[in-house]
Amino acid sequence: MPELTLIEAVNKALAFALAADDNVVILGEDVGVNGGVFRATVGLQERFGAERVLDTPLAETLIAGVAVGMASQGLRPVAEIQFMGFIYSAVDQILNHASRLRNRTRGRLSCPMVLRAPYGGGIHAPEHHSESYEAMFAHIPGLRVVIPSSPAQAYGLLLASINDPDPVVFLEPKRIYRLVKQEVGDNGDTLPLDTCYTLREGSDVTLVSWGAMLHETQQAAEQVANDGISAEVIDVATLKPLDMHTILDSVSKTGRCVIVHEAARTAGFGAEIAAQLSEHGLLSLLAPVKRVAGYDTVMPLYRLEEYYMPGVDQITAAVREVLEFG
Amino acid sequence: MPELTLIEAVNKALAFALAADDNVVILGEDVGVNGGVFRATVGLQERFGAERVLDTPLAETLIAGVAVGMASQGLRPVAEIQFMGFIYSAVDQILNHASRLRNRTRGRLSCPMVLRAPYGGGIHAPEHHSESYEAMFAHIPGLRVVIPSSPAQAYGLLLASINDPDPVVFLEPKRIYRLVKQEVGDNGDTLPLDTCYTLREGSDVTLVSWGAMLHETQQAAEQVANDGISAEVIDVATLKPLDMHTILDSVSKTGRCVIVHEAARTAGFGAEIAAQLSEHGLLSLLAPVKRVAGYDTVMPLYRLEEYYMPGVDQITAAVREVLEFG
Amino acid sequence: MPAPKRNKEDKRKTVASFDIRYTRYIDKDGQVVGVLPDVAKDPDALISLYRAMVLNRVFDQKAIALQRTGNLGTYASSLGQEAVFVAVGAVMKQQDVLVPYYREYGAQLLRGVTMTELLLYWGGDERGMDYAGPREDLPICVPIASQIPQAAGVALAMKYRREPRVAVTMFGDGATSKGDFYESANAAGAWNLPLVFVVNNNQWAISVSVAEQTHCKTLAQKAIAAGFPGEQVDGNDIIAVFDRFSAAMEKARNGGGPTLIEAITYRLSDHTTADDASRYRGDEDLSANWENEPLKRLRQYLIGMECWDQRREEQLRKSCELEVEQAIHAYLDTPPAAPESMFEYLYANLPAALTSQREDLSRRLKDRCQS
Amino acid sequence: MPAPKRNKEDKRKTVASFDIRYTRYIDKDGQVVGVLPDVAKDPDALISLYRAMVLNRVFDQKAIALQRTGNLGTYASSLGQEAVFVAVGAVMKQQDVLVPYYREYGAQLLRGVTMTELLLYWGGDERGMDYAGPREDLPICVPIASQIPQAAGVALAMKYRREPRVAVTMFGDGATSKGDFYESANAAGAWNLPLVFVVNNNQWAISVSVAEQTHCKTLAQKAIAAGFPGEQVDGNDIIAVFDRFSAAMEKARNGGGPTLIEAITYRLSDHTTADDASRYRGDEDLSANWENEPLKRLRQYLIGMECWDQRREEQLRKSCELEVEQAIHAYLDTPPAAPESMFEYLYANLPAALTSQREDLSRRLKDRCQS
Ligand SMILES: Cc1ncc(C[n+]2csc(CCOP(=O)(O)OP(=O)(O)O)c2C)c(N)n1
Ligand SMILES: Cc1ncc(C[n+]2csc(CCOP(=O)(O)OP(=O)(O)O)c2C)c(N)n1
Ligand SMILES: [Mg+2]
Ligand SMILES: [Mg+2]
Repeated sequence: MPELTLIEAVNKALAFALAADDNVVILGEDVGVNGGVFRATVGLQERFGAERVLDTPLAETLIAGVAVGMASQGLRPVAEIQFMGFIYSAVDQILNHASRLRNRTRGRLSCPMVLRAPYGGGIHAPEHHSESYEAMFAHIPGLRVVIPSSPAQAYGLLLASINDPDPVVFLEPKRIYRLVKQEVGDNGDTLPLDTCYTLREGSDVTLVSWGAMLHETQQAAEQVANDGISAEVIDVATLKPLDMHTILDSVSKTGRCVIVHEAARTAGFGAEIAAQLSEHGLLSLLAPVKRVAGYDTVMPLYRLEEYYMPGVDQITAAVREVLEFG
Repeated sequence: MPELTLIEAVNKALAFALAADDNVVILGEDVGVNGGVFRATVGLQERFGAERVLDTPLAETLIAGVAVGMASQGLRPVAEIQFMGFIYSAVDQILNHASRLRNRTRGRLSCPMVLRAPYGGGIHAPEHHSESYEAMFAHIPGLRVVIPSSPAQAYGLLLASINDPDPVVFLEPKRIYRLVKQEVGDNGDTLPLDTCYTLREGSDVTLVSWGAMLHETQQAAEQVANDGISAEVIDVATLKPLDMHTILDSVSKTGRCVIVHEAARTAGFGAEIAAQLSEHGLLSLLAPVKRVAGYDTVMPLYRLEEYYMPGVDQITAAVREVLEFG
Repeated sequence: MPAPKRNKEDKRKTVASFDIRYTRYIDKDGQVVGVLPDVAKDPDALISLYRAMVLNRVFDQKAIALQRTGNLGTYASSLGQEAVFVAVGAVMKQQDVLVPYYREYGAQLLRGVTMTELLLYWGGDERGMDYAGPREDLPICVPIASQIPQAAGVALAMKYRREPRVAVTMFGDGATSKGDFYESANAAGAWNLPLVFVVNNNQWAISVSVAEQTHCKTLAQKAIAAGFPGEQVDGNDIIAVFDRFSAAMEKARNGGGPTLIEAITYRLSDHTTADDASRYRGDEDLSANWENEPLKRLRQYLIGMECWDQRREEQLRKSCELEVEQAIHAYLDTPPAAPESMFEYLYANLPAALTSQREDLSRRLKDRCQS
Repeated sequence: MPAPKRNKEDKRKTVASFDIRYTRYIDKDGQVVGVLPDVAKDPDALISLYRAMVLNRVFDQKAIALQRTGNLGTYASSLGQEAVFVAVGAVMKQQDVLVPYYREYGAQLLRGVTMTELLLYWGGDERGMDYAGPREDLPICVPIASQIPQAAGVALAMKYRREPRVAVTMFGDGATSKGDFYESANAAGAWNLPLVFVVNNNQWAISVSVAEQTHCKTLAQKAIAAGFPGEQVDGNDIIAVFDRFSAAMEKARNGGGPTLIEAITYRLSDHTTADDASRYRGDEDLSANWENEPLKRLRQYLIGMECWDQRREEQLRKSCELEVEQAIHAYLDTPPAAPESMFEYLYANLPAALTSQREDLSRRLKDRCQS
């Protein structure tokens, strides 16, 4: 099996979907000849033609709305927003339309579209290129929100998202686009949405994260292992709808939980997990649920970016704190 | 003192601000001769002229962006979005600009604007007129998010928001626009932002809510009082930045907490409060923190709306549940 | 009429020029003012258009009455704009797709949406968007202009599949101020989409007049910014709308790309039943515009053709009233959907994460029944 | 040149007509092709424009070199578009307000923004937006077209205060596809704002050509949809830009409302240092456009006027290089801001809710120092 980076896995999944189903159409800014600013769509226009891999005018409301319209007629558009910082003009179409079309029409129409966007910080990008707003989408009923954390996840989850009969916001942690390579079989196998993935088993504390921060989270798990602390690591993968069972099961075993995300702390998606732990798992909690998260500040320009990003040190400190609690 | 409804209090506060400061300008759709679709601005254009109470073209990105531009030059725009269902095209301006202008320019420019919008369900309104998306704004660093729950709160909090040197999203619970009248002195007195308000003291359980749901919450407090349960009721009022002290103090006394909101449960703002309670108040918690919230469904059209809205029965049931716990 | 004068002093090179044309065939008294197109010579066709307009108006009146008596939610009337809506509905083929805003009942009814469905929608029931008729049409859309990018997507799907179909989207004068409109128009031009834009310029966006909405002399000229033709028609003259809209549809169907048609009408009603237009507009304006209204105009033309009379008018009214009454009965007799239906259509399959919420609702419903 | 032919067959009434004009005074070889405006006859004025253009270009080259050596983040070059930027900066008065996008260094520098500030910005430091110079100018704006509604707000503030000031906003060809642009243009027309829109049509939005972006023959015609005049200028001819932009500014200052100026340029560089234009555009296109570049054109014209020569050119280059080097030193010597500054400017006063987060950061910083 070839070794792929996460972005290459995205590319392979898109190519597989285009080859497998004529209803799949890719659209977005610079997705054509240029192959996307991160090369997610590189080679696809050449292979599948400009009707199936379509450069759009520079207009995000349009991109999302066109995808809704195409999906309403049974196509399976995969739309790219170039950076999450430019996704906000698409929120109206996603919230008022994509997520509701099936419900509004009692199933007469549906909206099998995917909206892809790279997100997150840590790559010394310009202003407005580093934010994490997954919580905004995770609050919208009728959507799925999916975030891969590795090449294999990216391939399987993206194909599952494209096949899914409902709209999916698929957020790609760009910091790890090229961080690691992994063997990925390009056979069209999908990975289940609606489930969290346990990346590492452990018994003392449950670490819950998604996207790029799983790398720091796994490093932290390694580090504390040296001190004899056994950390279980859960990759949420699909934030909405959330598979809370896997998390609750883990915490009922470990009694302790640290949630790690890059997004600003307040009303970030970590809050939902913490709230559900307190609601459904209070009796098993041996310590407060800690969130290691971005500050409630504007993401700084890159010279100070590292001070914003949650680090391994913070995760290990949080692990120690919950273990020493009470 | 005159008795005012909440919407009349909004109108009085706007009139006071216009009279007190030439820098205050009101803008929005139908805010002029028509006085706003809910009459929030009734009489203001007649009194202050069309330059200070300005009808805009039908364009929400524009409304927000114009407000940012005016605020950058030292004016104090108070912009109205006609219903929250139409606020999403303004998110880009609020998130990428309003909330950041001070930070981006290291204080050279600032953005003292208010974005008002009626929100929430329960009035048999048409589609897209009943949603509650306060959590989306509460996640954005650099913003304030304020929600009044009574005529007096509306008056004092709105004036404080207009006077505030930073951008405020001011969400008005339209279900209670005309529900009750209350004496409100029209003397320009502001109420502090950054603080929660304790509406009722109690010792057995803390009920936390905001906006219209405080009415059901207070009714629930009354009802359980008949059974000898003493509920403290906290009006969050300013969701961001959140005064968690008041809530933690209360829960450290009562040991139990029920959070009530109309917005969809998942990643609603209740999650943040529950998460902080578990993080900072775990030892005082005698029972899981319960959230009584809207379902994670699309807000139904009005014939089924009542089944979506959290009711007094659910709040009292949650109170009983937390009291019977463990 | 010659083109307005150009500035001859200006020596700069002219690199592009544009004209906006206007079409009217029948004036407000039913008199012919141009060389009539074929449809104007076909009494049967005209009578069926007239019937559809009357039905639209009767439906409107009864719907407002229902709202006033508490049997319907907020309702947006078509009053005065029936010619545009009916012409669009009549010209479109079944395989075309309508992407409407919220008042084009005349168009929707001709396409097969039932009055009962429309009443259910405004009566607060999602089943009113599950049209038995045009299964691929988009439902009524409340967030202004947000349907327009979707219409571009629908048209792109048609083009992608090389189908001889056309998407039609309608919206009001106010909607032309939204970026959604413009982004979609620009894309329709860039992609040469089979898409016709119909602006119902009824002069008002709630209380905001079209002069406050834009400094443009015409709304048709907004198409110039998108690189395709725009034109004006008298929206009270159904023959003009029919004719020009037919031409635009044919052009789009044959790969000629988009057209924008600005139909000039007047909103003779309040914005919706939740509005009181007397707060912001004068009686004179309103009564002057009653002179132009489209039903009277076509009726007078038909009378002039000697194919219409008082007796036929009365029969028609009665049959329309009957039809509307039947729909109202069906609407009023429709029991509310099960509350649990709010979970049923949220996703193709309800995710496990939501089953406990659905159960919670069922439990509450049971408790209610018992108490 | 006469206006393009109109369709004479069409008998419909014409209700509105529009022309788009184009201005150029100096052709690519520095030859005069029109009746020159006054500025073209003033060597001192032209030389200072030329100096500003050279400075802009030298700054660009050095910034790119800094980026290539890891001393600057992603950087967006001005190459080939200096005439537009410099003309705008030169014509604007200090009290006017510039609402830029992200490559108009030529304009910003003339207004008083320092090269050190620009480098700090692209070097990842917010202090680069705290201009010592034009305190009321908006900073560089990355989300395309989102600055344009703000420019409308700035202009509205000026109008509200009855000040004789003008707001200027600049953006690229790609930005004209965004709803933000159009909503703002429409409002500027409706409100008759003192606002000048300058489109830098450099033919590309990253890899998307202007022909893929829109079916419009000109971008200037997009103003027609907003109800005010739009025009084209040769953006490589600084005299043309200066002249037409001056006229638009004067008009706006005198209450005449907005104008849109489409300056036709060519992006001779990659989109930014993160881009590789060779992936999507041919060498021929690029080399052909080097023929038109604005510095050479003005230089040849100056030489023709006999007020420029090789010696002066070399002196100028040297002095510009020195100036840029000094700015680079100041930039490289600027120690990073304190990490805690991310809390300092978030609100006027840091809310109590955030003090613990700031303390957390301070604690981490201390731990770092100790470890
Ligand atoms: C995006 C958005 N903003 C505001 C509203 C509130 N609103 C409903 S109808 C309307 C006016 C629409 O006017 P126009 O487009 O001319 O259509 P008309 O109702 O006159 O047919 C407004 C402002 C809305 N529905 N959507
Ligand atoms: C809203 C938004 N969408 C996408 C981007 C990513 N992006 C940055 S520059 C650019 C192209 C801009 O082209 P143009 O407006 O012509 O300006 P130019 O860079 O050519 O001067 C794009 C798509 C962005 N910054 N903002
Ligand atoms: Mg209208
Ligand atoms: Mg460009």
